[in-house]
Amino acid sequence: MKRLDLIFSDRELDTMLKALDDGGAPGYTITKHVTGKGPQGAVSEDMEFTDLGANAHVIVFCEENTLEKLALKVKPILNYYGGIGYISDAKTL
Amino acid sequence: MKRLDLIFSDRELDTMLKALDDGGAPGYTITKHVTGKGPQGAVSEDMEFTDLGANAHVIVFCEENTLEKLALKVKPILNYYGGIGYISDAKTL
Amino acid sequence: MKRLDLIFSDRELDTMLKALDDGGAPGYTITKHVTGKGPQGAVSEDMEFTDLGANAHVIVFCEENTLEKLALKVKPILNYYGGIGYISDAKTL
Amino acid sequence: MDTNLVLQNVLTPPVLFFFLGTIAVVLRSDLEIPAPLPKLFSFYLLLAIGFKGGLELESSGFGIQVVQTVGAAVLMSLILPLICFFILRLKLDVFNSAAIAAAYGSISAVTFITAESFLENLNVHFDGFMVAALALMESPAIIVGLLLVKVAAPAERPNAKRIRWKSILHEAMLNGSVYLLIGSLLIGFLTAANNPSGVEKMHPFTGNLFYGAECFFLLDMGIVAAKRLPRLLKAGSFLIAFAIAMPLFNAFLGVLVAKFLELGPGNALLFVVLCASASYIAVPAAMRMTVPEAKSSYYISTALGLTFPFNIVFGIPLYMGMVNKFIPMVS
Amino acid sequence: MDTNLVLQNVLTPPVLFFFLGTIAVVLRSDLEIPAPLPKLFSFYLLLAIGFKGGLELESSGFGIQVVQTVGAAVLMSLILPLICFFILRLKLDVFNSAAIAAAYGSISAVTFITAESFLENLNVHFDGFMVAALALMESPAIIVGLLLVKVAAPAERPNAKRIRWKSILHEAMLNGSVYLLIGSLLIGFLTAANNPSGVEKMHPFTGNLFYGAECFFLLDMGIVAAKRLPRLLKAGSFLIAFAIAMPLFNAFLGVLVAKFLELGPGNALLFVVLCASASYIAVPAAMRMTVPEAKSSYYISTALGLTFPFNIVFGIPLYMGMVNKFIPMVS
Amino acid sequence: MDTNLVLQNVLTPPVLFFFLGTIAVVLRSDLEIPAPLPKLFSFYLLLAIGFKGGLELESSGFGIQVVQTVGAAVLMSLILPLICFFILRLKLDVFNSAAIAAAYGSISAVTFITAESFLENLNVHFDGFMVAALALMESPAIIVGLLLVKVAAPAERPNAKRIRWKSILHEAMLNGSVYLLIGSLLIGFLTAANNPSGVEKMHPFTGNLFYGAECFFLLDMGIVAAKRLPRLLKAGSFLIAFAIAMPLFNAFLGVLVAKFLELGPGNALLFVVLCASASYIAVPAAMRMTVPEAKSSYYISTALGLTFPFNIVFGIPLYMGMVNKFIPMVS
Ligand SMILES: Nc1ncnc2c1ncn2[C@@H]1O[C@H](COP(=O)(O)O)[C@@H](O)[C@H]1O
Ligand SMILES: Nc1ncnc2c1ncn2[C@@H]1O[C@H](COP(=O)(O)O)[C@@H](O)[C@H]1O
Ligand SMILES: Nc1ncnc2c1ncn2[C@@H]1O[C@H](COP(=O)(O)O)[C@@H](O)[C@H]1O
Ligand code: NA
Ligand code: NA
Ligand code: NA
Repeated sequence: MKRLDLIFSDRELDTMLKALDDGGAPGYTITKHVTGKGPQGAVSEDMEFTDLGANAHVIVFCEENTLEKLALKVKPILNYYGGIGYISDAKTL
Repeated sequence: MKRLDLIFSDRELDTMLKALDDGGAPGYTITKHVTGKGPQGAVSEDMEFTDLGANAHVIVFCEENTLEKLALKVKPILNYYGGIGYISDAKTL
Repeated sequence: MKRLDLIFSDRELDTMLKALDDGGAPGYTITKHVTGKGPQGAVSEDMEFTDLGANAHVIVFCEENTLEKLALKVKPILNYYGGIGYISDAKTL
Repeated sequence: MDTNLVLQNVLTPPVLFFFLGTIAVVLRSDLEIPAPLPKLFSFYLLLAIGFKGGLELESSGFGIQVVQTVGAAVLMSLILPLICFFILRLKLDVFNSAAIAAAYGSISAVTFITAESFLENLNVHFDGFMVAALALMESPAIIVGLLLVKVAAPAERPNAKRIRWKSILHEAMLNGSVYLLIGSLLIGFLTAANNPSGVEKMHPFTGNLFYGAECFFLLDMGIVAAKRLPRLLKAGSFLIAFAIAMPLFNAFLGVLVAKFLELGPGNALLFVVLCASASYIAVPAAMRMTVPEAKSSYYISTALGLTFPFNIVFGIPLYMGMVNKFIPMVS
Repeated sequence: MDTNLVLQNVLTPPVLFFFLGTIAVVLRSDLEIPAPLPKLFSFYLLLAIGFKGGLELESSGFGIQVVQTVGAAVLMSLILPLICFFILRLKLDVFNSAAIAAAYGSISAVTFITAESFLENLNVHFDGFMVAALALMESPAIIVGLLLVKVAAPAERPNAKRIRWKSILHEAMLNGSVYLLIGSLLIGFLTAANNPSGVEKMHPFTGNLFYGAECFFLLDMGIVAAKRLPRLLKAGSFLIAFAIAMPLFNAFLGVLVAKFLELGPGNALLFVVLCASASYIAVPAAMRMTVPEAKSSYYISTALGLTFPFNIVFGIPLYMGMVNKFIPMVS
Repeated sequence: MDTNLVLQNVLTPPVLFFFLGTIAVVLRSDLEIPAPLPKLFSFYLLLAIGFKGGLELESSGFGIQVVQTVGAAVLMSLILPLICFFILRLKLDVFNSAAIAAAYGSISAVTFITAESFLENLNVHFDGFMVAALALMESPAIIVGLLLVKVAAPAERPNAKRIRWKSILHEAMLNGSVYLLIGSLLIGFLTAANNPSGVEKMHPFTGNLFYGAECFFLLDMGIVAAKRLPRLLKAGSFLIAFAIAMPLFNAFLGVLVAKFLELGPGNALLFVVLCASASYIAVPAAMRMTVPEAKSSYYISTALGLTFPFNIVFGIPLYMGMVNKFIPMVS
């Protein structure tokens, strides 16, 4: 199994979840209201107040071949809007 | 060292923490108010309002042999109420 | 690539972020308001009300050699104030 | 249906804000009331309604009518889930039937509050002790629901945990919302009896602010209900029909009992609304813990996605019409 | 500059709390209003201002002056971004210019609210229908901004998504804040027309509480603005100059139009403040979605980090001075 | 103990809601006030109490009595931690002793507020300038605590960071809560002096709403305190005894000083309550930063888990009894 961590602006959350659903993600977990710093600068809590939203952190546990399908859907969104995606290994408990 | 990620309904948080304590977890970290989607359907923020609670995400860093003990305590809860558990490798900083 | 997970008291967040910036972290993601239990005891939500703050969970994805620099900056803070740091492997999506 | 009453109900700020919430979802506006703000308003409403109920209970005392009405209310919350259960069993398994039945035996505090505002708007009198009925109707249906599971589904549940009555009674009686409502009721009662200046100083918070906070909360309820409805639609036409027909039937029973108890039209409407409304707070929490086999999307979506908005918009004026028909107005 | 007016503005609780917030940041106090409390207050203010505006709109009706003023306001929100765009293009690329221009064509509800409090403090009359102008000026500038991108930058955007007008109009019109404001306006209107007792019962929430909630919110705005300012300073002197000179210029245009429309001094000030203020809520959300090439730190930091505090502290009394000069006071 | 005063204290809404919170924990109800709602109420209370104090300070002016009382209060906050420290050193190390001593030298704003409500309930007059004493007593004890660590524990701290006085003074004076209280005091003062209509418009928010918000907050405090108590019990009987005996002793000293200052009974009670209460907000934050060797569960649990509830329930009426005994009532 693989673990996919996606971190990007809250504003794109719906778009991203749709992409994950389309790509066949067996499930996902969302933490909202996270902040951070990346190549595009810092995202602070006051973003939330301006309707831009802070960041969202989405975790997907899935099989390796599902991951490939997800990557095809997810990468264009990250490229267009910014945000990051990382993969690591995981094993079902 | 191992890293255990548990994601399940907030409602079972106390039960789960008790299980982790009983199983000898050296510590844990809890993120509440996470949402997501899994085999049992979607968990949205309005769950929180209905007293069902959203999901909780619990992380445990521990030795491999502790993990085995934790698994014995944790799996029955996940099986009964739903929720997921994943293991990955980790190293102390 | 490596993934660094840091969990420590909210109170030290600014200090920690400064250390990460100084150490050359390419970015980081912060989840506030997390709680948990560790060698120093439990951190509960009422800490937040007392101005001590709950915990913060900071994630950094970076190259292995950056990680070494970060470790030098981060470890003294964890040693002085408490908190944990774990490393795992990660791959860019 | 008395269109005039419906219009009088719909054109009040609370119901209009409820619509504003539902329309936001329909038009896919990104309006969202972030957690935990809905909790803030729901706690506030429970605290305020409990406190005010306690004040009035103290001034009215525990006469026969109070005891009778509250007793009848509790009885209804034990009987109604049984009826619901047998109807639901036509199509659903024991677990889902019992869980949904429990929700419909219990009550919705917000529906009750909206009915109170509706009565105030019509200048129809009602009594503070009805809040005691509200408080005491929350939990009993949970017990009935679990008994139904225990009786009807022993063999089907091999890996079920033994039902621990202590923890279930605990969950039923000490659910945060139930506890806050009952506690505030007691505090209102004690304050009225011992500390009249305290009553006065609470008024700006529990009294004046109430209507506006109700509007804000109904805005959120509109959003939540509208997001829930699609899940109910997926669950099929039986549950959709149930979510509208059952409240009507329960309301009808309620009117009969109210007539028998000789309640005035205001109290009668509140009694009927208690019968007709369904719980989406205390009951789901208890059911999740004890009957995880039941799908939470079923019992929440029926109660919250359809029965609640139906009651808020059409039910209350409809029930008022029924009450007016059966119970001669004495003003 | 009329120092007396500035002082009268500065020594009111809302502006003092705004300062308290900014000074907290300057002194590096750890005072922080955690999310989602700012959302709570901003929703409350929008709901209350919309509702009150609706009430007054109902009592004033839609006379010629109302239609003219609101029409002129919308026109301004279409013209001002064009002017801003050409000025910005002197130094910035098309994307950033269009995004910032859109922000300055749109409005800031909190600036408007502060101007209302300022007028109340001076006992200068203004009309509720100005809230309609506020509501209708939020979105049009977004459309202008996107048209500017479409016209001025086709070739430069190879991997741009096709601009889908439907989703942009949607974003522009149905942004949560815009939607809540317009919805509350309608509800206020409907309530005033049909349910006078509802108006009265809302008053403690939407009326009495308003001033205090405004103070609390401005405390947070002070913190947010002061944290934003350094990012603007990094962006260079052109944007700093723009963030102060542009509101002044837009205000001047606004005064001329207000004079032409023969607005009274109160309405004139509100009109001018709408022209001079810049959006940091609806516009950034729409720009992020449609013009991700523009740096959000530019358009938020100019509007929120400098123009907003400038307007709150100096702008409003300054514009009042301009209005008093150009428009003969008739009280 | 004057049972009548205790009863009069206990049967008020704020204290009853406090009990409701503690009982919720005892009965293991799942009632929980989610973050950041407690912050909302605590900010509101600080803002309101500061603002009202500022208004009254403006009308009373800075007479000798004001300066004397506030001066004595600050002095107490420097002396009391020394006494506490020597008592604590009987059983605890330097770090924990200093941290706990600092907490008991400082104050609890909510205890102060509850004492004010208690006085209002008894119709005993008190002065707004006591809020200035409250504000100025928050921080000095922190400095004393750190000096104690510096003096008493140099050799034991090899890997300690050098104490940077600038950052500690900063932490002590600019802690969010202290800052908000002092800032609101100043704003209240300035508003009263310059903008009487602003005072009036703030009243529904800072005045009318106060009592209800206090109740809501005490509900949460009841939950928090009851959850904390077990940790104190684990810490052993010395700290338990300390958490009750020390406030009594400090109160006694406070009464003597109040008598010496010839304060009226209302001001005297508030003065005594400031001496007797312990900080669980500003002090822990500063101690965590500068004395991480001290166990936070010690200094928070004593102040919050036992001293706070003791003061709220028994302490205030008890201290009133002491005041009545020592200070002849002149009404
Ligand atoms: N190297 C990193 N490690 C952890 N989080 C990151 C990293 N880079 C970016 N992020 C997160 O991703 C968000 C969006 O990144 P970006 O839009 O690329 O600036 C940032 O606000 C961070 O929360
Ligand atoms: N494949 C997955 N990846 C990430 N999170 C998941 C996954 N499956 C389930 N979850 C999370 O676990 C929660 C409970 O899952 P379940 O009860 O099995 O539906 C969901 O609401 C998700 O937050
Ligand atoms: N073994 C562990 N697994 C996961 N989280 C931990 C662990 N140990 C400590 N933590 C987290 O780190 C925080 C600070 O730890 P400490 O200060 O060492 O007690 C705790 O409150 C937990 O949130
Ligand atoms: Na019912
Ligand atoms: Na503008
Ligand atoms: Na003290």
